Amino acid sequence: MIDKRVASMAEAMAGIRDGSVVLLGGFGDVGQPDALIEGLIAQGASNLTVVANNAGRGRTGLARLMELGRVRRIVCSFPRSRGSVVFEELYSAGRIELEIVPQGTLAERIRAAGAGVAAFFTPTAVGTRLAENKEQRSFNGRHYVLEHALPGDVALIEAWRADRFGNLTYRESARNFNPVMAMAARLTIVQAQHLVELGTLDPEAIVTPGIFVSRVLHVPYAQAKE
Amino acid sequence: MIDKRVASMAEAMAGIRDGSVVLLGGFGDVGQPDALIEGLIAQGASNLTVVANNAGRGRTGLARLMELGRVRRIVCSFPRSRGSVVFEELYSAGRIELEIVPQGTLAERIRAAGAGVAAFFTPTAVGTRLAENKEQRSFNGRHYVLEHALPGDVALIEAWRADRFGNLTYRESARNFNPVMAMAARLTIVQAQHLVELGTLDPEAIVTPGIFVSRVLHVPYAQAKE
Amino acid sequence: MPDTRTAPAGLSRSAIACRIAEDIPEGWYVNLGIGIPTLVADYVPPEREVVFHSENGVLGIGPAPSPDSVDPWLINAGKEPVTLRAGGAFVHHADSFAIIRGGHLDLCVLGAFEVAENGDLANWTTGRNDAAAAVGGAMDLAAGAKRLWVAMEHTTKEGAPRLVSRCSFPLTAPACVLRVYTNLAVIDVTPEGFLLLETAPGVSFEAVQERTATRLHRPQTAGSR
Amino acid sequence: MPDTRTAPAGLSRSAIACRIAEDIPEGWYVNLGIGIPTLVADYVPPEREVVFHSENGVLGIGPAPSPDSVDPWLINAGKEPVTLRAGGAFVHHADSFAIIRGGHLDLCVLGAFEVAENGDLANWTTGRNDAAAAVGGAMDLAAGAKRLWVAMEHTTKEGAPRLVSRCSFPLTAPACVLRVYTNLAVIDVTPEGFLLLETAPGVSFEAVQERTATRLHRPQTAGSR
Repeated sequence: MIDKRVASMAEAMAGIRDGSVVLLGGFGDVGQPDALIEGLIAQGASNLTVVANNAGRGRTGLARLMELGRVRRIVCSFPRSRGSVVFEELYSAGRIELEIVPQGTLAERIRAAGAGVAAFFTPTAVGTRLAENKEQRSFNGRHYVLEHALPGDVALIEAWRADRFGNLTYRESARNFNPVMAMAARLTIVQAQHLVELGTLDPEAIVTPGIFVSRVLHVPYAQAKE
Repeated sequence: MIDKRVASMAEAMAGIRDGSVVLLGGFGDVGQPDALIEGLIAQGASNLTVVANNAGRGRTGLARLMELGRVRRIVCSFPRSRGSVVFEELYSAGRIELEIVPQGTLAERIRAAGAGVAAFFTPTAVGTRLAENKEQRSFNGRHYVLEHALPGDVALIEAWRADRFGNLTYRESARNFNPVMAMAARLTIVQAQHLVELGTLDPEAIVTPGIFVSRVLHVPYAQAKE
Repeated sequence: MPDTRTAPAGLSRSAIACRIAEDIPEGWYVNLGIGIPTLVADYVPPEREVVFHSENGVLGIGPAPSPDSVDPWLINAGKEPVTLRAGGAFVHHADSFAIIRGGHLDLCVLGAFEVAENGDLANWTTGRNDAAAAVGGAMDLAAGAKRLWVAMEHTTKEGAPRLVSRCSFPLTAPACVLRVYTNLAVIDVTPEGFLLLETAPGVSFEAVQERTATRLHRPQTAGSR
Repeated sequence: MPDTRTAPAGLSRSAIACRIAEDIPEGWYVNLGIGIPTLVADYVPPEREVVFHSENGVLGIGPAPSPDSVDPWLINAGKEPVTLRAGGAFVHHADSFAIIRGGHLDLCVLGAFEVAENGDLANWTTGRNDAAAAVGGAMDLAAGAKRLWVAMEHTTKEGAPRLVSRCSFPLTAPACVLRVYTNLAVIDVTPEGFLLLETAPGVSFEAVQERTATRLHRPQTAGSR
């Protein structure tokens, strides 16, 4: 029987190594795998590269992981937002590396990794400092910049419903980066609000098929947002 | 009121010009916009480039359009299948141009057009004659070939349910090329089995949002497959 | 000679948003940036169907919910709670930016620090050396939307013009802005430079010109007077 | 000296498929090509959960339907009617080939005209000058799956070997085949060339070698005998 459900956080986090590239779903707090981030904090892996839209806020979750010195490098589109105090401190002190990527380029680079595309030409950032020192080329009279696939060793994903195959649906705008990140990592770990029987998810409405998913941990809402 | 529904085939086909690149959904007969192809035959546009997975079969539909001499060029992955008699005749006689594209590269080139990506590096076809004379490059020790976006002037799409915004769902394996082609054309024309009230399609399960759709024609099943 | 020390008030932020809303026809798919642009949606009458898109994968955003009916799973790109209209749909981030980059949005309205007379936009960072500036989706929107309009105050709080011959801040995208709505005027970006289309009530051409760091053109009809 | 004019029968097409099915463990995601590979699914016992993928966007393909319960909207890549198992899902063509190209399939089983000892695969056209040959998804599968196995008759109907030192037909992909299952043998592609793992009942190593156009290696343990 295919059964990707795991019974404990320890089992969910098993095997995440120092130096991993970790893709973190979510846009702000919505669709962010809060429980799995806590699990990663407890698990202990360090020297991580984190790929996420934002650089955390407050002193919990991703911010806490950074504050503990476990994140060597962050790749994101919007590091400096209200409450990103830990990032600001670390960055000012030169204790964290940062790669700024336009949000759409970030999403497309992650998708490219999941889709086996090594690199692609995008018009975003042409003529700006984010395209400096990057290869550029014209197609049909328009300028494009070459961007590379961004794969992860691990993806931490928040889903709404999951079955034992790892088929997933999301809730509203919590979908965001989660489906593309789920495609792009060697080890995709999901926290799901609801576990459902195999066959109850509509095959027309599954957003992430289980082929992209390694492990599913049941994390009901109240626990995730406590 | 946004209302993309059209009342007649003539209205659905209005403005398709000679020389257009026409993206045709479907994989074999499934998900193929049969009624719209008949409409295109009646509409009269010629000197067309058709992008489709297959090159038609029998003497109806796409095969008929080709037999009438209206297709100058076809871009597909699988031209020579059981019953592709018209294509075989025209191709042998040198009366139709052919570009063979691996099926996944075809889908990705169409998606790239819809997504504003000008070109991308794929491992498919490296070391084969379909990559001859194409730019190649290594990334992380693996070889890739550069493939270009393939946009359409017109896309003809078959959907299962549609609302007046042009939001679409598909039925089972009839989904195939339809959602990616819907993204990639300036004029996207849909034949839908069912028209439904706005708000009845689940926003979590809409596969093609209406932003990609120009016109919707109601073509109930019996009529489409007659 | 007009008194340039006293700035004309012109339109309020809400009034700028309202003015922009007037120019958005039914049927457009529109992305609204943070700040004045977000206010635009409130001034499109509900019977005029416009579909609002948000970078985080929402099509068909409706008005803000009442405080007691907030759905924490449904936010816009500014991370504020929103609602979904009938006909709305959710997509993931790669599809959401395929919509943006693929040229499917009829319009994007963004705020700006500066707009240059060739349409260059600077709206993401004021410091050339600020390597940690947050870009978000601004560059994708500026490069991808069919039309880009800017909504901003005509000058900084200190009175420095934001409409300039050449941007002093790092660019978001070159030659992308088509039109600028400010508290003082509506101005098109044309091959000849800035073209003043209208001024706010009680604001003269000269008052706008004085607060603009490059030449404003007048429409041909005005020029023949 | 064995009689090379009388070909050993070896396994039937179904028996080849059955032999392959033995080697597919529970939990794999598998794409099956047209021909012998399609038959493989029938020999995976239903209690061993394997998820079959088809290029046209179906994950979780089940057995063929009875003639009176055919769903015309549900076909596989060979355009035959199929069913969907519990846990199945539909995706569009770009996502389906993202699964393939992105290395998410544990296994793809394809037919072939020829396999070379370096793993080169030729399975889409027999004519170098046939510009209208139909490639379908073969090149994507050969380049993308984690493992590629080939299922084919050991020789052509005329008795010509299909396991060769170098393919004479146009390639589908270079150096992609890991293992070949034929009516006569199971053979791995290794850095040293073809390694014979087992022969069909009643078929000798020599009989397989004679019908192979390049050298077959034996496992180390066999070689020490």
